[in-house]
Formats: sequence, C-alpha cells, structure tokens
Amino acid sequence: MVPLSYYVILSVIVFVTGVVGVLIRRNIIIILLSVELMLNATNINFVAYSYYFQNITGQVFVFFALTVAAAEVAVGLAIIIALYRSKSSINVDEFQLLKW
Amino acid sequence: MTGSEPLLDYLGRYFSIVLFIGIALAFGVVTLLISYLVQPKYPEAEKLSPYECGSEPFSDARMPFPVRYYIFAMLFVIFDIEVIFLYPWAVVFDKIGLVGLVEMLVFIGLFLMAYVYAWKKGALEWD
Amino acid sequence: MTFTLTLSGADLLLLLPEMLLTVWLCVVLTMDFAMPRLPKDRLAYLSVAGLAGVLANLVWFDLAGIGGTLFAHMFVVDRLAVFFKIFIVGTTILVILASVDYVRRFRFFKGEYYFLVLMSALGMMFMASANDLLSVFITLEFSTFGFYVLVAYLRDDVASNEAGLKFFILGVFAAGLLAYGISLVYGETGKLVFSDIASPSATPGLVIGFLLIFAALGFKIGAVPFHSWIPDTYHGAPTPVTAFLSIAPKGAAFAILIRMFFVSLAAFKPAWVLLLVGASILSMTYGNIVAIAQRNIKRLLAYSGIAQIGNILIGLAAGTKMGGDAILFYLLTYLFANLGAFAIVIAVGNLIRSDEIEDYNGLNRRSPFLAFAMLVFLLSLAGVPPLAGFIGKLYIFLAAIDEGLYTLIAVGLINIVISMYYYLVVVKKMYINEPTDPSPLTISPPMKVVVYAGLAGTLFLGIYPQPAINWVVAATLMFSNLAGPAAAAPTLVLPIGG
Amino acid sequence: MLYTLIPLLPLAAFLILGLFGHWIKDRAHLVAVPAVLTSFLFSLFVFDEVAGGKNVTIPLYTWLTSGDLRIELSLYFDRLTAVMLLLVTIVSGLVHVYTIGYMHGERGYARFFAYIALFTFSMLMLVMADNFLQLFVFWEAVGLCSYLLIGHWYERQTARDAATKAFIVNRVGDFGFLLGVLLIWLSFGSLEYRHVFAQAADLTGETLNLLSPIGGTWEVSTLTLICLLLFLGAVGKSAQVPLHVWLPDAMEGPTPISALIHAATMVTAGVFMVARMAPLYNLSAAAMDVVAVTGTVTMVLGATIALTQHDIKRVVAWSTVSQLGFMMMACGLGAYVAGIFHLLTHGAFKALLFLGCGSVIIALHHEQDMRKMGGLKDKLPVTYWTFVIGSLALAGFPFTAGFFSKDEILVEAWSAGALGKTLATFALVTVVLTAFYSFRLVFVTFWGESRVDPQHAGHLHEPSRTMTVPLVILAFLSIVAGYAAIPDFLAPVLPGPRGLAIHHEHPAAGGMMAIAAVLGLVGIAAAYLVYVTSPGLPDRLARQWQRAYRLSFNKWYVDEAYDRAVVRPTVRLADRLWTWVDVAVIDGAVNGVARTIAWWGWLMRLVQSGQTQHYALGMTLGAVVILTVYLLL
Repeated sequence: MVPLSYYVILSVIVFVTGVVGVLIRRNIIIILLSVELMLNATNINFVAYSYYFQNITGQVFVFFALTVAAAEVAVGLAIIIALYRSKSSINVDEFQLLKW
Repeated sequence: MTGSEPLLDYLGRYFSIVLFIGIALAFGVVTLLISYLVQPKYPEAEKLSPYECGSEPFSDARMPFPVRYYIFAMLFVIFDIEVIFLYPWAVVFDKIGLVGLVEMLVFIGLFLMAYVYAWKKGALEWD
Repeated sequence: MTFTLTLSGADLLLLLPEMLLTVWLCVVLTMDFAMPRLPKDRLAYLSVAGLAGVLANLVWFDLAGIGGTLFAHMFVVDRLAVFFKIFIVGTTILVILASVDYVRRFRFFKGEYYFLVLMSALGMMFMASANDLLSVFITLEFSTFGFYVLVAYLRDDVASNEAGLKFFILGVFAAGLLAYGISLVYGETGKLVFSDIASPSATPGLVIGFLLIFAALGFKIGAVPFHSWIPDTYHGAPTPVTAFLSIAPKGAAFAILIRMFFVSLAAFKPAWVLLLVGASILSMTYGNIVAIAQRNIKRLLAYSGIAQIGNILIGLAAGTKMGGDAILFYLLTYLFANLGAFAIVIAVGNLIRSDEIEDYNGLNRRSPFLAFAMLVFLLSLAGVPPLAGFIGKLYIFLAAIDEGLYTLIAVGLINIVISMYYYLVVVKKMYINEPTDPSPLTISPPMKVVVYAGLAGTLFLGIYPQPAINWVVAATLMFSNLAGPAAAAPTLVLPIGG
Repeated sequence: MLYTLIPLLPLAAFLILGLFGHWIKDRAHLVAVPAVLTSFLFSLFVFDEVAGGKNVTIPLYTWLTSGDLRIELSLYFDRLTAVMLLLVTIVSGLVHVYTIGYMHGERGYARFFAYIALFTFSMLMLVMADNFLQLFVFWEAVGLCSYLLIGHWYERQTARDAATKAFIVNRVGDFGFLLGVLLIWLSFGSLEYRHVFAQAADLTGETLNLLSPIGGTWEVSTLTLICLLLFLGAVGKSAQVPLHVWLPDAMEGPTPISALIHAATMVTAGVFMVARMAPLYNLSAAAMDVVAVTGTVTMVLGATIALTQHDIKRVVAWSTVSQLGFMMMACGLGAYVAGIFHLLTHGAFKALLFLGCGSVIIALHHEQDMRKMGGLKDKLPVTYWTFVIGSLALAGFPFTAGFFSKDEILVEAWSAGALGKTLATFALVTVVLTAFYSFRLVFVTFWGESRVDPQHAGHLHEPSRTMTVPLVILAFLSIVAGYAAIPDFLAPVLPGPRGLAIHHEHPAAGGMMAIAAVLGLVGIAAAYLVYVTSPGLPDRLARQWQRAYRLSFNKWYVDEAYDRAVVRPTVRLADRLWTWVDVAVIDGAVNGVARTIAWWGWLMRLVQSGQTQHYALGMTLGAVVILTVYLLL
C-alpha cells in the first residue's frame, strides 16, 4: 500500500508547480492552467486524506472543487476573449495600464 | 506555537516539505530575476519576427478560432461538469427518497433556465 | 455508511431568505430575456423590491431569534449570520439604486447586470451562513464569480478589462491557496466544520493550512500583504461595482473570519493575535500613506479602504466579544460612509465623466448638496466626531485597550492623523478651489435616495448609536465566553505599566 | 428644561438653517439671532441659580453602553460653566448681530449663520461636558466648525491652505488628547469627571513604563502623562508653541469668525480645559511646570512678533497667541481663577478689537494692510473710540477690565515660588510690549495722515448700526467686566495646588498693581513717541532728512538714535524670531513631516507596479514570510 505521505508529497509538488506557473508564465491561459494544477493538488490531498480517514467529506469537497474549477475556466475564458479583442494579446504583462 | 514533543516530530516530518516549498519558490523567483537581469533587451522588428533568417513568414502560424467556438466550449464545460453531481445522487437515490428527487429537480430546473437563457440570447446559433 | 436526507418545514424556513432571493433572481433573469422591450430600469426596481422582501424576512428572523443549522452543520442561521445578511442585502439595495444611472451607459447586457449583482449577493448571504470550510470554499467562489464578470463589465473599456483580468487571476490564485489550505486542515483533523476543527494542538499542517485560508480571506478583505488587487480593480471596475466590491464581500468575509478565529482557533489566541496585529499595522500604514499620493478618487478610496480594513482588524486582534461587537459596528459605519462616498463618485462620474480628484474642484459651487454629503462621508471615514466613523473607531480602540494592545492603538491614532490629510485634500478641492466648469450639477432621484440613506446612517450612528450597539451586541452573544483581559498577550504587544 | 434649551436653541437654529437655508436665504439672521440671544437669557438664569452654590448635572441621554463602557451625554453646571456660558452666549450673540451687517449681501449668508450657530452649540456643549468623551467630541466639533468657517471665503487665494493647516495642526494636538482620554479610561475605568477627580489622588504614586514595547525602562508618573497628553490637545487648540502656527493663518476667515472663534471662545478652550482639569493638574507638579513654561514662551513669542506685523488682523492674532500664553502661564502656576478671569475679560476686549478691525476692513473695502490706513479716527468715530477702549484693556490700562485680570495673574504668579517670580518677570516685559503694539495699532490705523487708497477715501463711513452696537456693548463690557467679583465667585470651584487661593491681601499686590500700570503706560508712551510724535518709518525719515526740515532737527536726531538703539534691534529680533523660529523651525518641522509622509506615499505607490504577476508574487511572499515567522517562532 502506498503510504499517505507519498500522496501528500505529490500534492505539494503539483501545488508548488502551479504556484510557480502562476508566478512566471506570461500567457494567461497557461496561468489559468497553473491555477487548475493548484486545485488538482487540493483534490489529490482530499482524496488521499478521505481514504486515510475513511471519511467521505473529502470526496464531497473534490466534487465541488471540480465544479468550481470548471466555472473558473468558463469565466476566465470569457475574460480572456474580451481582452484579446481589445489588445490582440493574451500576455499578462501587457496589461499594466492601471498602476500606482 | 505550543512547543511540545509531538510538534518536533511533526516539524521533522514536514521539514522536507517546507524546504521544498522554499527551494521551489526561490527557484521561481531567482529564475525570473536572473532572466530579467541578464536578458539583452534590444527588440527590433527583425528580432521579433519568428524566423530571423530564412523565409519570410506569410501568415500567423496560430490561426484564430472563431469566437463562437469558445462560447460553445464554455457552455459545454459548465453543463458537462454538473453531471458529476448526478452520480452520487444516483448512487444513493433510493435512500434519500422524495426530498432527494425534489432537490435534484430544482437543481436541474436551474440548469434548464440557464440553458433557455443561453438559447434565447443566441449563444447556440452557429452564426 | 448510510445517510438519510430529510428536510422539515423548520429546516426549509432557515433557508427562506436565500430561496426567496434565488427565485427572485430567476424572475429577474427571465424577465430580462423574455421581455426584451422592458425598460431595464424596471429590472432595477424589481430587484430592489425583491431584496426588500428578503430584508423584511431577515429582520423577522432577527426579531424572532430564529436560528439553527442545516446540512450537517454546514449552514448555520444565528444572529451573527442574520446580521451579516442584513448588511449584505442592505448594501445590495443601495448599490442597485446607485447603479441605475450608470447602467444606462452600458451598450449590452443591461439586464444581466442586475442579475449578476443579485447572484453575488446570494453568494455572500451563503458566506454569512458558512459554518464549515467546504461551504466557505463554495460560497466564496460563488460570490466571487459574479464579481469577476461585473468588474470586467465595460467590454470596450481597456481599464475595465484589465481590472477584470487582474481580479480574476489573483482571485483564482487565492482560491487555489484557500482550497489547498482547507485540504491541509482536513488532513490534520479529518473534519471541516468550524467547531469540530478546534483542535487542541497546533501542528505545522494546521498552521500552514490556516495561514493559507487566512491568505485567501485576507485577499478578500484586502489586508496587506494580500491587498495588491484592490487599487487596480477598484480603479478599472465600473464605479457601482467598485462600491459593491468595497463593502459587501468584506462584510461577508468578516463573517467567516470571525467564526474561524473566534470558534475554531479560540484556543490559539496568543498565536494569532500577532498575525492580526501585524496585518492591521501594515494595512493601516500602507493604505494611508499611499493614499496621499493618489490623483484618482477611486484609487484614493481603494487605499483608504485598505486602511479601514486595518482598523477593523484591530477588533479581530482583540479577539473578545467586545472586539466582535466593534467589528460589526465598524462595518455598519463603513457601509454608510463608504457607500455614500462612492455614491457621490458615481453621481459625479455620471455627470462629468471623470474620476480625477482634480475634477472635484469647486464641487461646492456646482452642487452644494453633493459637496456637503461628500464632506460628511469623508469626515466619517476619517473618524471625526460626532459622525458614525468616530464611534466605530472609538469602539474598536476601547476593545483593543481592554486587551492591552497599546502599540496597535498608538499606530491607529497616528494613522488617523495621516488619513485626515488626504481626506481633507478632497474636501479642500471641493470647497475652496475654483471649478473649471461652474455649471451646476443635479442628480437623479434613485441616486438621491442612496446619498440620503448614507447621510442618515452616518449621522444617526454617530449621534444615537445605542440601537445599533444593542443590535451588534446581541449578534455576538455566542462569543460571551471568549477570554477577557489580556489572558496571554504575545511578546510584541507588551502592556505598558499597569 | 431651561438648562437643556441653552445648547438646543443654537442647534435648532443650525438645523433649520442647514435644511432650509436655500429657502430662507437673506432672512437667516431672523432664525439665528433670537436663538442665541434666548440662550444668553437662559444662561443668565442659570448663572443666578448656580451662584447659589449648587452644581447641577442634567443627563440628556445615554450615548452608548456596551459592557463596562457607558457614556452619557449630559450637561454639567457649576460656577465655571456658568461664566463660560455667559461669555460664549454674549460674544456669540453679538457676533451674530455684527454678522448681519458684515456679511450683508454675501453669498452663503444662510450657510454662514448655520455654521456659527453650530459652532455656538458645540462650544456650549464643550463647556458643559461632564465627561472626557463629550469634551473630546465637542472639542473636535468646534475645530470642524472652525475649519468650515475659515474656508468660507474660498475666493481668497490665501484662505486655501489656512483651513487645512488649522485642521491638521489641531489633529496633532487631538491625537495627544485622545491618547490622554484613553489613558484615563485605562487608569480609572470611567470617563466621568466626578469619578476621575474623586479617584485622582489614589493614582499619585502610579507609574507607567513608556519604553516597555521596545524592552527599555522609562517610568513616568501616570498622572503626569495624562496631564501632558491632555495638555497636548490644549497646545493645539489654544495655539501654544509649537502648535501655534495655525492661528495667525486662520485670520483668512471672515472677521466675525476671528472674533468669535479665534479670540473669545474656541481658542480659549485649551485654557478652560486645563482649569477644568485642575484636580488632575494639581497632583502633578511636573505637568504644571510644563504648562507654565509653555505658556510663557508662547506669551513672549507672540508679543514680539506682534510688534512688526503690518496686517491689522495679524497683529491682533499674534496678540491673541500672546495672551493665551499668558493665561496658560497663570493656569500652570496654579492661578486658575486668575487665568479664567483673564480669559473672560480677554474674550470681551479681544472680540471688540477683532470686530473693530472688521469695521475698518469693511470701510476700506477689505484692505487689511495698516500702511494703507491712517487718519481714520474722524471718519469712523465709534469704531475708533471703542477700539481705543479695547486697546486700553489689552494694554492693561488702569481701571479697565484687562488691568484687573492681568494684575490678578501677575500677583498670583509672583507669589508662586521661584518659577513664578521668573515667569512673572517675563510677563512684566510682555506687558510693555503688549501696550506698545496695541497702541501702535491704534496710532497707525486711526491717527496721522490718511494713507488710504484714494479710490475708497471719498466714501469712508461708519458701518451700519448692527455692526456698531455690538462694538459699543463690548466696549462697555471691556471696562465693567473687571469690576465683577469674578475671582471670588470662581475661587470655590477652582482650587489651586496650594488650596483655595484668594490672596488679595498679599503684600505684593499693591506694588504689582502699580508696576504693571506704569509699565503699561510706558508701552503706550513709547508707541506714542515712535508713531505719533515722529511719524517715523525709517525710509520716510531719510527722505525728510534730505529735504532738510531744519526746525525739527534735534527731534529727528533723538528719534533716530532711539530708533537705532531700541526700535531697530527689537524689530530685527522680532523679525528673526519670526523667520527663524517660526517659519523655519516650527513651520518647517510641521511641513517637513507632512512632506516626508507624502514622499513616502509617492515612493510606496511604486510597489503597485501594474504587473499582475508581481501582485501574485507579493501575496505568495507575504504568505511565506508569515509562515516562516510562525514555523520558526
């Protein structure tokens, strides 16, 4: 049986990958994907813990996390389309009109 | 934190994770910083073009999809994902009885309204 | 594992306000697409009517003391929740009234605007009732989705797009942190309900988990260092949305923060006081100092909002029932003053199409009423007696003094002096400078209602705060058992003398 | 009921004018004047009742209660309150009447009345406060009204920053004041005067370690700290060094406001507060000394600066700064009764002087420069004579009100130990200076040849009746107020640190009276010599010398010598004091702090780079830093 800590370490790796992706990638879609990675790290944790505790709550959370992630993608895509229309670019660092 | 024996145990177990987070973050930050500091910044039209030497590109390699496609994709993602709520419901349907049925009907009813809205607004027309 | 699912009439009653609002927002949306010819202003008034019904329902809950929990303690109705729901619904009503003129400027999707506002309000009402971390996650996201769209609502406006982008990216990033934090807390305790996760020992997993949750909630309220989205988003968003965003979600987030810190983490007070003291000092100081350098009124109010959150965090840092009272009361004063100030910004923006502070020159000549109202709102935000803001600040400080947080109070008082400066710059421009265009300005009836409501609230809470105090004291009764005077103050905030 | 109506009437006037001002317009005075005058009548009744020795507390309503915290809004009447009520209602009533003429036809007539009614209400509530929070609230409220009224004439270029400056400087003082109030709450668990005063003695030995947050040790007596923090508020409000900078600038406001707020009432709130808190101050010798020395420094500084000003209102303003310092010195030396006595007489004659200035300014179409006045005494006889009476009172001329109150302070100060003697000496010097500048004002403005802009010279005339009548009444009060037995009346409620202080039979009393009178006369005579006998502005002297008016040769010579030996060094010193100490050091410090903060603001806003990913990075680093702190702690 795979020990719990393996799952946790996997989820940490995935989570940190997501965080770093958000911080360094310029393409908004990739940033969005990185956020999805963060949420998926959460899901790994929840499923692992849920199994470990023999407690269904964690799995319920996963369902909702998936839904939220889907909604995020939908809203995100809508915003990205609007941005692309106005700037013809989806590079995040080209949007810095508002500052200071 | 309340310092005690279990805490130290815990620290021991988590230390590698904290270290990992730290290293990973530092890596991200340092990479960003170095690339920012080191990169030569002499952008000019030639340099920004995809092939600095070789044949001229005659069109953008990335063909823009019609916006419609994205709208369909978004609607699909949303409606599709909600199905996952039907599975656990179906598993315990016989145990939760009428209340469960009514709740699911309300849930689906709300989706139906969203569907009608999208339809009415013309989001489902191909053009 | 077996469950039974039953919902009695009494259970459904607890959900009544939310159900009413759900039905109502469906009605609004349906009317929008089913009757395309209907003037969209009607939808605004329709929404307000529905919200008024919900408000009446909530007031009844409050008076009758109706309460209970639902769905395995995920959803709680108590007086605290009802207080925040009234707060949210009241804010929403005023925001919708303040939006009517602005929405006419939209070219598309006027009706959906009201739908989205109602939906966000619904999400925040659920936030106020959130009693476990799962519902925190869902309701937080639910309410934020509406805002993502609302912030980017001006489709042809680059600033609005950019504000939406920044809010969205940072918002989903914060959501990621929140979810991961919750997963860690779940991993340590196996539970999610606030009262169950009040674990006796602090393990690193729990610490990291709660810190990540705090980061997400700090993002929501705009506390330093999680504040960075606030100025840009406030600046670019349509002004009524900014007004909404600056008040309602913060109230709802405080409902969660109070439950989290006062219920789950009550045993660790000495540890988290440090965190809150730090966040409070940073927020007040950073917000106030940077606000001085602003030229756009929306940005100014954004930074001032960061500073105000710093003040509210003082109450949270006090960690007592009185601290809770003070937070609730402060939020009320903040609601009226900040919404009032934004209402003026909306009105002026509608009339002169500018949010630059420079363009407030000589406002007193152009509209004495607007200038006077703005004066009252800004002075209330600055905490000048006898306006509401003064009582709010006093309440917060007195709660903190009982806990021996003297350093925090001293910083807070210095910050009041600093904040005075930039509020007065605006006042000076309105009252003393010459207008470039002296034509008089008039405002529409719904806008007037909002400004009058703001004025009435600001004056009433300042001059006769007792009813409101009784209300907030009743709303936090469940925290009466919280530790009294400085049980164990952390080292940073040593009590002086004694 | 009668008691309650005193503040409520002005409040009602404010509400009516505020709500229906655009409709009432030019009839605003019909609302405001009767309200304030009725308040005055009621104050007379109250005075009569309180004079019987009974103290009255009337609870209005419970402002807020929560847990241990309970704050009532109530009205407290004792003899001190009674005399302050009279002062406020009289001066306010007269200023109201005066305003009818002064603001006639101006824009914002109704609004102006609304604000002064609001100010009157706030000031009344301030003096009637029976707890520290109420005191603080109305302390702020009068400041706010002052702010609104200074900024009233936004047409004036210079009015722009004055209002803001006044408010900000006062906030610095109020910061200390509020801190003091919080410390009182912490030490006594109550904010009501009677509880605090009753328990004050128990606190004498208590100390606070001010440096405990950073690990040091600096024990300070709690009472002293409370007194000093409260005094910081008084320093701001009563324009004491170093927070005095706002008062002269505040002269940009309309003149009736200068008379009401910046001479008679609001600025004296600091002195009133110190006197009211006498039971606390008496227990802290250190705090008293600080009060006395601050007052003396202010007194001397104000008087020297008043010597060289050209703006008629600024001379009077600096004189106010000086006189406030004088009162503060009295309080600091424990002569509360004398201080309040001088506060009252000063309220009368300084209001008179300001209103007189107002008449001159109106007659000259808003000319305030003394060099463009002169020879007005025949054109404005009523203004002139009342102004002379006011100046006599200010100079402490025998048998005017100012003479008695000044003398009272000097005698008390002289008998207050070594420090008292030193400070009293400074006060005597100030008496000369005061007499000199006040009569310089009279002579330059009203005597000599007219230097009035010929455009206005033709139709100079006395202002309307509504403006002259208040002048006459105030002139009357400036004389008779000295004869009222106010010190005896106040002595029971204002015990000094050495117990009840009535020593008219003090051996020094007669001598001091004579010295002060002589010094006052010397000052007046000096002013006469410099400004009348030889209308001797240096440049004009030089010109006339060249034209060789041989007949007056000797006289000129003497005068120039005098000028070189005495006047010029004094002028130069005063100028230096003003430019170096005031403009460079104090103004510089105040502005410097503000500029530094603003600069940080400009710098720190750069953190908000506009790059979304920098924000995300900031959030992450914030979380990591917090985490590190927690895991390592």
